[in-house]
Amino acid sequence: MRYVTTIDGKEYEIEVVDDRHVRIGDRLLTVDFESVSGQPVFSLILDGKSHESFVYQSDEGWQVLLYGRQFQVKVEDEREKRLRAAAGGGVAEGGEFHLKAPMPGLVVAIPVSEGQEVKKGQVLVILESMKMQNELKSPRDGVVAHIKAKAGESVEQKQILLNLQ
Amino acid sequence: MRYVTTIDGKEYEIEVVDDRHVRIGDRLLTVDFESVSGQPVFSLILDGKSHESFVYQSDEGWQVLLYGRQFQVKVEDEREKRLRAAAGGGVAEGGEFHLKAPMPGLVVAIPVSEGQEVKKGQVLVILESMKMQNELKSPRDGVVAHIKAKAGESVEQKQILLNLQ
Amino acid sequence: MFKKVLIANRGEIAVRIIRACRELGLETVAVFSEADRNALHVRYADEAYLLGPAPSRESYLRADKILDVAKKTGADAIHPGYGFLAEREDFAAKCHDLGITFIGPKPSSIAAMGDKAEARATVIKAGVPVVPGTEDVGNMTDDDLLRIAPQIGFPLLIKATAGGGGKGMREVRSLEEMPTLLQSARREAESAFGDGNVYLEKLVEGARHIEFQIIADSHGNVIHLGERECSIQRRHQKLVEEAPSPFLDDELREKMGNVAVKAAQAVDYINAGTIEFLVDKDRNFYFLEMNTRLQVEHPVTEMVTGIDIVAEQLRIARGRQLSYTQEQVKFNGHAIECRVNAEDPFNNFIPSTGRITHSILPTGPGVRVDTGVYPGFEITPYYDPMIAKLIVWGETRAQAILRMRRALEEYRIVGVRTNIPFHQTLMDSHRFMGGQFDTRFVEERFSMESASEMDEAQAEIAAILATLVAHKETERSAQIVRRNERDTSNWKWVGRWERMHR
Amino acid sequence: MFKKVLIANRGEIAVRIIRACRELGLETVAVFSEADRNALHVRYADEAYLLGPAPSRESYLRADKILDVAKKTGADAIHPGYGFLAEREDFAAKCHDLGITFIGPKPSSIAAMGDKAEARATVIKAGVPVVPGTEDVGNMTDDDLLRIAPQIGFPLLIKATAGGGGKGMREVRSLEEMPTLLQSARREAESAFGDGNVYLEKLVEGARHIEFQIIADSHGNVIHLGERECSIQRRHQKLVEEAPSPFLDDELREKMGNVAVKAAQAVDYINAGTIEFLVDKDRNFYFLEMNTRLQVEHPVTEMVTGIDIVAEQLRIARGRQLSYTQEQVKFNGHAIECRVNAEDPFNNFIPSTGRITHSILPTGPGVRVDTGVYPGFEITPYYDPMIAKLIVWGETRAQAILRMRRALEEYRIVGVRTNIPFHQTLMDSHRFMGGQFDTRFVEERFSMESASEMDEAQAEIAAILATLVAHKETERSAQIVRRNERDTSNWKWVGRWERMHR
Repeated sequence: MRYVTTIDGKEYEIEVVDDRHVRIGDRLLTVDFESVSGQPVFSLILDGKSHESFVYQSDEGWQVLLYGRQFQVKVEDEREKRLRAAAGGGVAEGGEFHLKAPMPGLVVAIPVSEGQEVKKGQVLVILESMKMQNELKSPRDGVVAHIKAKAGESVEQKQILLNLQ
Repeated sequence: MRYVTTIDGKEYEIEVVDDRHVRIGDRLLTVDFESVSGQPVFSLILDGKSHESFVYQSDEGWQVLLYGRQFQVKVEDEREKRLRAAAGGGVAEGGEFHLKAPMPGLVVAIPVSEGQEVKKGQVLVILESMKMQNELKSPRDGVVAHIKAKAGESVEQKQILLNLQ
Repeated sequence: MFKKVLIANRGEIAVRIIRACRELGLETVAVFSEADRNALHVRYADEAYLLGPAPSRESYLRADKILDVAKKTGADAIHPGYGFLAEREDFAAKCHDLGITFIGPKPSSIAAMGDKAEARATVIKAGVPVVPGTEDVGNMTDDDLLRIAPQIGFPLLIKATAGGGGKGMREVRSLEEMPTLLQSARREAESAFGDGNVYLEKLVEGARHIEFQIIADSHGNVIHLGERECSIQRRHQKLVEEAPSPFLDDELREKMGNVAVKAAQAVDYINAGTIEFLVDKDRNFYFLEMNTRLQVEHPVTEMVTGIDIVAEQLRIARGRQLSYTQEQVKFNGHAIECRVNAEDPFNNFIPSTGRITHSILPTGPGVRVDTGVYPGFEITPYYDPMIAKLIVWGETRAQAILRMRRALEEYRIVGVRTNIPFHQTLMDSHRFMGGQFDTRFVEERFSMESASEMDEAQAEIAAILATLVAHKETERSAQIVRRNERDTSNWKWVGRWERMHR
Repeated sequence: MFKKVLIANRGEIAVRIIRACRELGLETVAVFSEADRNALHVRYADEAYLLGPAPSRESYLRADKILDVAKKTGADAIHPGYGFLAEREDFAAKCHDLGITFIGPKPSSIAAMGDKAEARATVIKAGVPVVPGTEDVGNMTDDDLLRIAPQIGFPLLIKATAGGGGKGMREVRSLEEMPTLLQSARREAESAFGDGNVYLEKLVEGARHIEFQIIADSHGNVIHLGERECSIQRRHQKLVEEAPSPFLDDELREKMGNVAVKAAQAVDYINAGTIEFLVDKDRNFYFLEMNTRLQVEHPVTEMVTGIDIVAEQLRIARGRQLSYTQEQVKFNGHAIECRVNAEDPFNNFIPSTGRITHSILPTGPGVRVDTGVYPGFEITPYYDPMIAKLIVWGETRAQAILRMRRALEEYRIVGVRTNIPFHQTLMDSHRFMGGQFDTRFVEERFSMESASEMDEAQAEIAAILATLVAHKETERSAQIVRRNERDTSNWKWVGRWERMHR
C-alpha cells in the first residue's frame, strides 16, 4: 500500500511493502514494528535503529511524540490523495472554528461578546481546572459567532464553548 | 448472602449484607471494597482499616496473599455447605493425584517407575526451567500409576506428568 | 509522644509522609475525597476515611471533618503536607486545643509568616532585607493599591496576602492594566485561599528565586540545609528545582543561610520551613516570603544532604533535638527535580485529565520518583496537575543533567499528556546547561519550537511511524467492518424472521 | 577511545549498562532473542538486532552472531554483563582480535580465574588462604573424585570448574550419596556452561559468604570498594545482599580488602571484579573464587560508596585512570538488595512464568529498583527467574531494614508469582535483624510457615476478602449466564429461520 505522508508541508512517499519492509522515496528499509503492552506506544526498529514513540489521532491528524518532540502528521493513501487533488487543492481554510473545552472545568469569564472581532492569540474564555485559571486563546483572526457557555458554568471536556467565523 | 468460609480448619460464618456491610459471626462491619485497575488486586477498607490483597482461585480454592502471607481459603455458600454435609462429610481424601508441570520446561529425569511406592516428599520428576533444575515432589504417600512424560521431553505448563494412586 | 499520624493531604506528598511514618514505626491514617478512593495514599495507609465529594472545599479543606477523623481514630498527630490546610493558623491552633500534635510550626509562626505583609514587617525588624513594596497593610482597597503603585514603580507584582504557589499573583507593567489584573488576582486568591486580599511588591528584574531549607527543633536549635535554585518557573509555578544553585558560591551561601536562620528565629520557628529569596544579577538578595511547611521540592535537599526531611519533621514534632548540627550538614553532589504535570506542553500547557493506562517509571542509579499515581488511576480536574516528581542525583551538575535526560527519556505515561517533553527540551537547552537563567527564562527566552528546529532524520521517522500506525489501523478497521457485516447480516435475518412472524 | 557499546546481555543488567552508557554519551547496541523483542533493553537502546530463537544457546550465547552485529554496526566495545559470555576467555580474546574493546579483564585473567582449580593454585602462590579441596586438577573422573573425597573429608561440595551462580554445585554428606550427586552436578554444569568438569571443596560449616568489590585500571591501580554480605542464599543462589557486612569490623575489613587486592593483582586484573570469601565463625577467611565480571549485587556497593561501578568500568575500558584512590573511597550508611525472582515461595520456590499484567514499583527516598520488566511483558521459561532487584539505603542497618519492609509492602507485581513474600518474612525474622545467619540459614533455620504462626486478625481479614471476591464472582457469572441466555435465544431464532428456509 502506498501513502503520501505530510509533516509541516513536506511530503514523504511511503510504501508499506510487507510486514517487514517499507520504501521511502527509493530506499527500501527493514522494519520491525510492534505496539507495546497493547498501548498506543510503538517500538520501531528501522534498519537496526530502535525508536519508541507515542502515536495517536487527533482532530489535526496523527500526532507523533518522538524524542520529546511532537510531529503533526497527515497520512493519505494514494486514492485519498488523488481525490483531494481532483477536488482542487483540498478543503478551504478559515471555515467555522469551534472552541472546545480542553478539559472539564468551570468557566470563569468570557471576555468577548457575540459579533466581536478578535485577533489571533486573543483570550476567548478563561477556564478554571486543576486549581489553575487557563486562558483559551483564538487560533486565528475572526468574528465571534455564537457563545455557547457562560461564566460560572461547569463544562465537560470537548464541550463547545463558542464558535468563531 | 451467607457463606461459610474456612481457613486451616477454622470456619467463619460471613454474611454479605449489602454493598457496604458484612456480618462475621455477630459483628456487623462496614466494608468499602474495590478491585484496583481491573486486576485481581483488592483494596478493602474494613471499619476504617485499609488492607490490600491479591486474591485468586487455584485448584485448592481461593488464595489470599495478605501482608506477605498466603492464606488458603475455602468459600461455600450455605446451599453448597448443606449439600456437602448431606453427602456425608465431603469428598473422600486420597483419590488420584495428577502431578502437573508447574511451568513449561524440559523433563530432565523421572527417578520413579510405574507401580513404584513413593513416600511424601520423594522426588517424582526433575524439570528444568529458567536455567534451574526443579524437583517436583510427591505431596503424599502413594503408588505411581501412570507416567505420562519422559526424560528429554519438553512439556507445557499444567501438562500432566504422572498420576499417583 | 504520638504514635498515630493522620495525613491531611493527598497525592505524592501523602504517600511520601506515609513512607516516613512507616519507616519510623508510626501508624498512619489517610483521609480521602470521593475522587480518591483508589489513590495510592488510601491503599498504603493503615486506615482510611472518606471526607466528602471531590472538590477540595468539601473534602481536603474540611478541617472539621478531618479533626473528627483524628478524634475517632485516636490519631494523636496530624501532618498537613503542603497546600490545603498546611498554612492555616486556625487549623494548627485547633489541633493544639484538641491535644493533637500539629506537625509543623506554632500557630503564631504560621500567622506571622502567612500574612505576607506582616511577614515583611517582622523580618525587616530582624534586619533581613526585603523587596520594596506595600508595608504594614491589612485590607487594602483597589483604590489604595492604585494610589501606592506609582510610588513603588512599575513593573510590579500583585501578590495574594494569604498566597503561595503563584496563585493570585499578577505582573503589572503599567497603571492602565492594573485594575483588570487586580480583579483577576483577587478572584484567583479568593478561590484558592478563601481570601481575596492582595499586596504589591516591586518586580526585581533578572532575578533568581533561591530558597533556603530550615529545620528547627523545640529546644532552640535552628539550622539550614542549604539552598535550592527554583528559578525555572512558568506563571510563577516552579517547574524545576536544583541543589545547590549554580549561582551561589560558598561565601554567599553562608551569608544567605545565616540570614535565613535569623528570619526563622524572628518568628520562633519550629519544624521544617523555607525562606524564599530573590537574588538579583548583582547578587543582592531580598527576603520574599517564608513557607511554613514542607516544600514540594524538599527531595533535592534530601539527595545532596542525605537527610530525610520528613523523618526529621516527625522527630522534631515528637520533641526530639535535631539529629544534626550545622557543622554536620555536608553537601554532596548535585540534585535536580522535574515536576511532572498532567498538562500539554505543545498546547499552551493546558491541563490534561484522564485515566493513566500504562506507565513505566525511570529507575536505576541516582534516580528517585515520588508519585501518587499508577496505571489504572484517573487524573481528575479537581486537584493540582502535578502527578509525579522525578529527582536525580549526580556527582556534578553536568552528570545530574545527563542522568535527568536519560530518566526523562525512559519515563512513559500513557493516558494523559504530560510536560515531560518540556523538561526534555529544557535539559537540552544551552542556557539551562550553562546555568544562565532567571525567573523569566521559561516565559521569555524559551520555546518548545525553537529547540525542535525540525530535525530532518527525526521527521522522517515520525512520518514512517504515523504511516505504519495508520496502515495498521486501516487494516484492522477493514477486518472489523468485515466481521460486522456478517454480524449485521445475521441480525438482519432475525429482524426479517420477526417481521415475518409478527 | 570507543564510542559505541554493544551490550551482549538481556534483562535488568542490559538496561543498567545502557543507562551508564547513555549518561556518558556513548551509543548503545542491544541484541535480543525472539522471546525478547519487546524487552526493555531493546526499547531503550539506540540500535537493536535479533540474534535467534529464545534458548540462550541459539541467541545470547552465540558469540559469532554477536560479533557479526558488532562488526556490522561499528560497535567498538562490548559489555558482556554477567552470565552468558561474561566469563568466556575465548570470547574476550576474539573481541581483542577484532579490535573491539572487551569491557572486562584480559582474557588471561578470565582464564586464570575461570578455571576454579587453576584460580586456587594462583592465589595460593600469592599467599591468599583457600578452602581445602582438590588442587591442580584439570579433568578428574568420577573415580578420581570418589577416591580423593575421603581425604578432604565430609561434608564437602562438588563445584563446577567453569561454574558460578551455584549452578552445578552439590553438597555431599557421605560417600554413598556422592555418585548420584556427581552425576546431577555434571549434568547441570554441562547444560549451564557447556562444560561438565567439577572439583571438590571442603564445606566450611557455619560460614558466611562475604565478597569484596575490586576495581583496577590499566595503569596498575587496584582498589577495593568494601565488602558485600551475601550469606542469604538458597540452593547456592544469593537472594539478599548487603553492604557493609554486619559481621566485619574495620580491622578485618582492611585485612580482607588487602588480600582481595592481592588476589586481583595475582592475575594482572583490570576492570571490575569480585573476590568471594568464606568467613567461618572464628573469623578465619578463605578465598572461594573470583568473579571476573560485574556482579548482580553491585548496586549495594554503589549505594554506600556513591560510586557508579558501571560508569567506572566504561572509563577503565577507555584507558582512564581510576577516578578514586583507596583513601577517597568513603562508606556511608547501609544498603540492602533483595532479588525479586519469578518463583512461588509458598510452593517450593518453583519458577513462575506468564505475562505481567500490572505493576507498581516502590519509590521514594533511599529506594532503587533495577529491572528489565514492565506491565505487558511476558516472563518466559528460557532465562533466569530474576526479574528485578530492589535496593534500599538507610543511615543505619536498622533503618535500611525498615525501609526495605515498607518498599516490599508497596511493591505490586501481578501476573507471575514472586518471592516478595519470602523477603518480607525474612525482613521480619529476628535472626536476620540481629545479623545472626550463615549461608545455611535460609535452608536450615528459616521457613515461610514459622513466621506466619497464624495471625488470627489477619486470617479473619483473609476470610472476608476471599468471601467478598467469591461473592462478586458469583454475582458476575450470574449476570453473564443471564446475558448469554438472551444471546443464545436470538441465535436460536436464526437457526430456526435458517432451518425453515433451507
